Amino acid sequence: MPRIDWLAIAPEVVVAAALLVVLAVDLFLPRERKYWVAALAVVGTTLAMVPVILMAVSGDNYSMFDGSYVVDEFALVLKGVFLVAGYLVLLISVSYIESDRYYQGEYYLLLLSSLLGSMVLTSARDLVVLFVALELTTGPLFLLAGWRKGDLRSNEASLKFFIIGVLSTGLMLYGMSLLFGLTGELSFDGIREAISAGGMASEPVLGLAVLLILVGFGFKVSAVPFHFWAPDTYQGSPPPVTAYLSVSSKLAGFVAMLAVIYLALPAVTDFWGPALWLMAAVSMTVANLSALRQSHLIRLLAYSSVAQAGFMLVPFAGGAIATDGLSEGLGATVIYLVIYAVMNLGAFAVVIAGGRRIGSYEIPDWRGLGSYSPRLGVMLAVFFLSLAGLPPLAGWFAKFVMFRAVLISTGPAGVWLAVIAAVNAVVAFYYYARVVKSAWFDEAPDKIPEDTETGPTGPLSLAMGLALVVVLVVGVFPGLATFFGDAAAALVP
Amino acid sequence: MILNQFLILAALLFCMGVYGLLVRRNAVMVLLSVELMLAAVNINLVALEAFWQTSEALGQILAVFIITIAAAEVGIGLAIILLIFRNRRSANVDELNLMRW
Amino acid sequence: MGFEDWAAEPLNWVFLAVALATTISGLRVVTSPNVVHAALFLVAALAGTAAIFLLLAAEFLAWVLVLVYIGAVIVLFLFGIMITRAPTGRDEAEVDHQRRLPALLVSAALFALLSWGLLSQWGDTTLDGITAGTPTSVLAEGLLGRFVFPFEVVGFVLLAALVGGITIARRDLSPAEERERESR
Amino acid sequence: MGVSTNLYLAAEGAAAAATTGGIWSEWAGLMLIGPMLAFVVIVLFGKRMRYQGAEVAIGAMAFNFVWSSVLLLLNMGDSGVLYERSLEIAAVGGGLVFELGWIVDGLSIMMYWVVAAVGLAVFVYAHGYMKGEVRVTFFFAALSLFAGSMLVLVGSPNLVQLIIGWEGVGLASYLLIGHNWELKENSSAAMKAFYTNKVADVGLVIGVIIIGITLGSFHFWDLAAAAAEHSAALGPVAVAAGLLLFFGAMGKSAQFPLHIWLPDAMAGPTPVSALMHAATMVTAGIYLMARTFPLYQELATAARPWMIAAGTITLFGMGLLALVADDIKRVLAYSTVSQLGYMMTAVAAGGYTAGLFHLFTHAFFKALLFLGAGSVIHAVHSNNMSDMGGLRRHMPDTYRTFVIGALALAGVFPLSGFWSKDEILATLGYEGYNLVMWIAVAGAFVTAFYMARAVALTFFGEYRGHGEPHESPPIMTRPLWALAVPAVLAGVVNIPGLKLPWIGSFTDWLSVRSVPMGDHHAEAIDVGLAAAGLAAAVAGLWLGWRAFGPSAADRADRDRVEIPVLYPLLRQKYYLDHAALGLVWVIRQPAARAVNWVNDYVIDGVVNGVGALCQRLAGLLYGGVDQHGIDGVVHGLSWGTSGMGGLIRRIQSGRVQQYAGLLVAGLLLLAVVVLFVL
Repeated sequence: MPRIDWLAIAPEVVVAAALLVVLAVDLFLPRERKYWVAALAVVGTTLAMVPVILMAVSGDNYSMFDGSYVVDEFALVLKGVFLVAGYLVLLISVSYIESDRYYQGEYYLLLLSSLLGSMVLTSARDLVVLFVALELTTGPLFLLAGWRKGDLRSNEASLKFFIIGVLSTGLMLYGMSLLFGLTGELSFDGIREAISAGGMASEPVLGLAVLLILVGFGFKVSAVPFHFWAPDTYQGSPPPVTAYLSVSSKLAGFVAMLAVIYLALPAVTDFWGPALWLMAAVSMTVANLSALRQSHLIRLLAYSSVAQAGFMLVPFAGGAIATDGLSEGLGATVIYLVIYAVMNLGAFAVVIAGGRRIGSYEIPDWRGLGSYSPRLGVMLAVFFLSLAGLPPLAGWFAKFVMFRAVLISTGPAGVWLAVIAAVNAVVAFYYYARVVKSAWFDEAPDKIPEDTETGPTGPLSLAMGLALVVVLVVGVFPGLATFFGDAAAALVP
Repeated sequence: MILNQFLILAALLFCMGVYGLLVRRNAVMVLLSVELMLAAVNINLVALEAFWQTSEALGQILAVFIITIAAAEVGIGLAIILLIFRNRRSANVDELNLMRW
Repeated sequence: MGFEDWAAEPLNWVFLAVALATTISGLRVVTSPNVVHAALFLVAALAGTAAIFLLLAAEFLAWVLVLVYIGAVIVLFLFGIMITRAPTGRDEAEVDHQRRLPALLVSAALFALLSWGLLSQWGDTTLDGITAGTPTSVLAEGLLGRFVFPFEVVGFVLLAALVGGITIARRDLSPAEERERESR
Repeated sequence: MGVSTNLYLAAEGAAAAATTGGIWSEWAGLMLIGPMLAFVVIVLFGKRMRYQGAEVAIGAMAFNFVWSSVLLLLNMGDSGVLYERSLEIAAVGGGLVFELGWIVDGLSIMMYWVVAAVGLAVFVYAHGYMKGEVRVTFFFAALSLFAGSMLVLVGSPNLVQLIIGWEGVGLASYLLIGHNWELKENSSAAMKAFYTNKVADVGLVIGVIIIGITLGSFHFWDLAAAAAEHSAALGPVAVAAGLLLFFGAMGKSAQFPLHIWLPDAMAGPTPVSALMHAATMVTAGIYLMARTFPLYQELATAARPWMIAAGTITLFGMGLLALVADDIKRVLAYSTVSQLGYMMTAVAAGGYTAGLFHLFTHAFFKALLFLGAGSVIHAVHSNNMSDMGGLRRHMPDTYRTFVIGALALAGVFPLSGFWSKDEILATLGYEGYNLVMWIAVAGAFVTAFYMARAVALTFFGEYRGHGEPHESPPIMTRPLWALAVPAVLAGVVNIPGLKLPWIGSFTDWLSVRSVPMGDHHAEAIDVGLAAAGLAAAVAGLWLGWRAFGPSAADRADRDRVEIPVLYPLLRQKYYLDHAALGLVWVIRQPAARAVNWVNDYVIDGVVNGVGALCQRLAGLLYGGVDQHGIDGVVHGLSWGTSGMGGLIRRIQSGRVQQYAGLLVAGLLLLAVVVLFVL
């Protein structure tokens, strides 16, 4: 029997238990008391923080199952981020899901399953665990995207997501099989050592394997050209699910990419360096130009999140070029991820809250929001401007570390990418600021939407408030985010 | 037997699956094509496992996981297809273009 | 290894036959205008895959494939086909859409790329010593030892797929029906 | 008369010669926090206050004024004040740390005081001006944020905090320019300001990151020290970093061709314009150049010709534009751009003190002029000088103070503008930029000319507007008089060769004693040059008066200055009139038109061209979306006119299998590039 350290897997166990409790309790709850399952799910994620914090404080590392499952600082930091993001998404979901026949019990079950998958993912140190965890993260989301069963757009979102998802999974698995074929190993350490022992860091098949695996991750993080599903799926899914997709699911893709690239393939920079350079440059540019034309807020956020994925890929490219770029790039990406998670969830929370009041996600319908709902208006401005990278909101620090990670490299490749990123940062400003401008500077419509909220709005407000605090505090004290980056950077071998 | 005869067969099946995924209008048939792709990956893994002869049969184990997950994916996919069929009376993938641009 | 050596090995001829059958079945899966036929050709292709597994001495996996796929998944597919009342007759215009050429180009290019890579890497490397096969106990130890954790996680994947799939696929009751059911 | 070492403070001896300033320095951070706190308080509680938050904003400014005045006094005399305090808030890896803190030295004390003094006057004035306007609470909150961000900027000991303040200023200006957002042009102007600044900010941020990475520190002192030592690490990137920082400064300080936002920024309420053009916002770029002066002096010398070129074009070309504007605020705005050109040219040419001295004097008279213009606008309900005239009888206080401001701006002896402009001319001459110097003299002539025109059209002749104009209430006129005093007197502190008892000289204020900046300060007045400058000013005033004064020509024609029919009718006058009008004609017709054309078409064209390019690209990629939605700059930027059948429309077609095909094709393309091309 393999030795199992129960503390090390306690966060996952708690989430899994919460998931099962939700499943069981849901059966016995009458319809009008279904909101209890939301409370249970929230309690579950909160409790799961306890062992994460305990382990973080103790500073011990755990390695189980022949090193295929490791709990180290990197894993803990990201487990924490996933839990917080999951917690916020749960809060965002409550009023939305409760207000209609959205099968609450099953909804929370699937959300917790996906969260469980992401948490396992952070500790995955071999391809099997990685693959299974990725599937657990993504599988429930295919279904959740179609959760508004009567809505054709939601159906469509679900099927598009699913088809592109299984295609990219297939390509990724093919790549994994090639990687296994080249090294005879499944664990990241084994693969790394086999590559360096075999001196095959620039074999073309290895390049193929790396690229195919990157397809799987590129799909998850919605980087161009693997992003096509994102705008349609984001627009059609229930907005809380979209929030989850654009944050936790994207994060999961990045975590998997970080682990595979930095643990298994650090020597293969010849292949992933240029590939990610291109993906970053193209993602930023294509997505930003597309976003300029959007009038649907959620679709705009979809393109924005593709563009943000491009920004998050920039440090990878830097990591491939610079001498000690690996740890620098890893730290920068993690910092960006952490900040992005919070500010993007905040943006979604505002959009959901405003959407429920206004009854539309078309930007022109949002004009004058600041005049009749200053609270939402301020939140909107803060989160969107943070996404745009305006100091002293947290987003600027994310951009800062991103630029730094690519500028430490010498040579034209890094500089060019920085220039592309800089131009894109400006272009992005136009569409973020456009929304803020519409909300604050345009005249409110004659008929101001009434505040017709009937369900509980407390959780949604709480989510917005928490995100707001984080965005402001991290913006002024970026040291808090650096901590995450430093902890995560310890991953680099 | 040489390794590549298996690998090329797998590659062929894989690309057939990709082709099917790209051209089939019926969503169920798209799903069938996906199964073909995954079967190809499994051939790859088993052949490469035969090549490496790892002590823990790593390739085959990954293949077992892929088979299991694939079954789950089929369930998910069919559920979605059913849902769409109920709403639209059609399971044609290329009719789904309410959202674009 | 020259062609004579290759042809001298009887198993290779078995492989050739199986591979041919599998390829043709696979081709029919993606070209057959009839959904039910396509599903049945998939059965054939998977059976071929199982045979390939047997050739590679992976008996356990071969039977898993047969049981899980041919036994269960295909049945699921057939149910799916029947429920969605997809056209079962020959109606080619309905089944494929018109953009076949680019799809063909893309998949052919992918095949060219992959086989170029495979050939450049492994050339004519032979497979030796596979007659012994992998004892099932090795797989069992792996699945319940080093890989027990992902094994458990797969359970959650299946659970989520099950619960979510049912929720998504089932017909929603109208409010009246629901009230009636609750009063019962 | 000496060019000596170039360190501000890095030298040990410098620190020894300075006092720390005691608790006034140790707690100087309160000045940075005060307005920010006021901002928060006003946002939270402003609506419930008696004066809707104005009292808090004014209170914070008054506090700052008192505090900075004490610091200013401490800094006078023989030993300067030097104090710095930083609080580390984040280690960002690579040995770099982010710090927040404050610095108290000659330069920052001067800025603290200017911001507080002008800010106080403007805030008090605004309290009267905004009476009865919409969103007064919001206005004072944003005004506090504006001033507070500026203080964070000028108080910063490092480049990172500077960026924070820099962005805060930009954000607040956006809110304030667009204050009356009901008017479409206002919100467009706000967007234009924001975007232009944002484009420039990218340069600043990258420049700062380059400096931080190469230097391992964001501290100004480390930068100065590295520059003084001709640091080998910094050397290779110095020009790039210097130009990038300058690019950022060009945005904030409205240097050609990034000046386009400033005239449009007139859309904001007048007190905002006064604050923006005098003490905050536009001075930030000059301040940055002064703060990083050693970099340009020692390492990035190759950047200086570009800076001088931009500054010179700005100072002359933008002044011409003021000649043709009818909107009184626009005249003043172009004049600000032009004066900023003087400052930038001076700093770039090595005139550290000269540039800052002009910043110092300009702050007072420009704030005065704007507030005066606001008072006039308040009275006549129009921005256009064609609706004014003869107001000296109706508004005596405004008239008198405005004339003082105009004379100061024109550089008439002995008002403050004369001394600071003369200092710039002297420095340019000393540094050998003779051509630039004569252009600057010509610019002085233009300045005087348009100010004469503005005064004549506004206050002389007969009233052409509607209703009965009346003098503004005392709460508005008192700040005018308060600003008129320094507008007259501020020049005394830096008269060459004159060191006032107790007060010392401006040159000394800006440097810690015994370690002067590596710049030039004349020990004696260069009478010839001063006379030339003064002559240019007087000639400009005189000719302007001849052309536009009440006795100049036929009334009706003079008023309609925009109409070319004017000139033939005036042929019968003195040859001076001919000359003046010929000059007007020459300037107005080819030159001003040309500059105006450049301004309207080329520069805006570039901006709009960037927009159009984005638009084209987006159109190419996108296409097919309706044209309704947004307006203004953004409209031009993102919405294509034709834009049909673009690439994205084809790509993001909604058909999932096409997505899948493109995904695989993308993979193949990536593979080909990575495996075969690279």
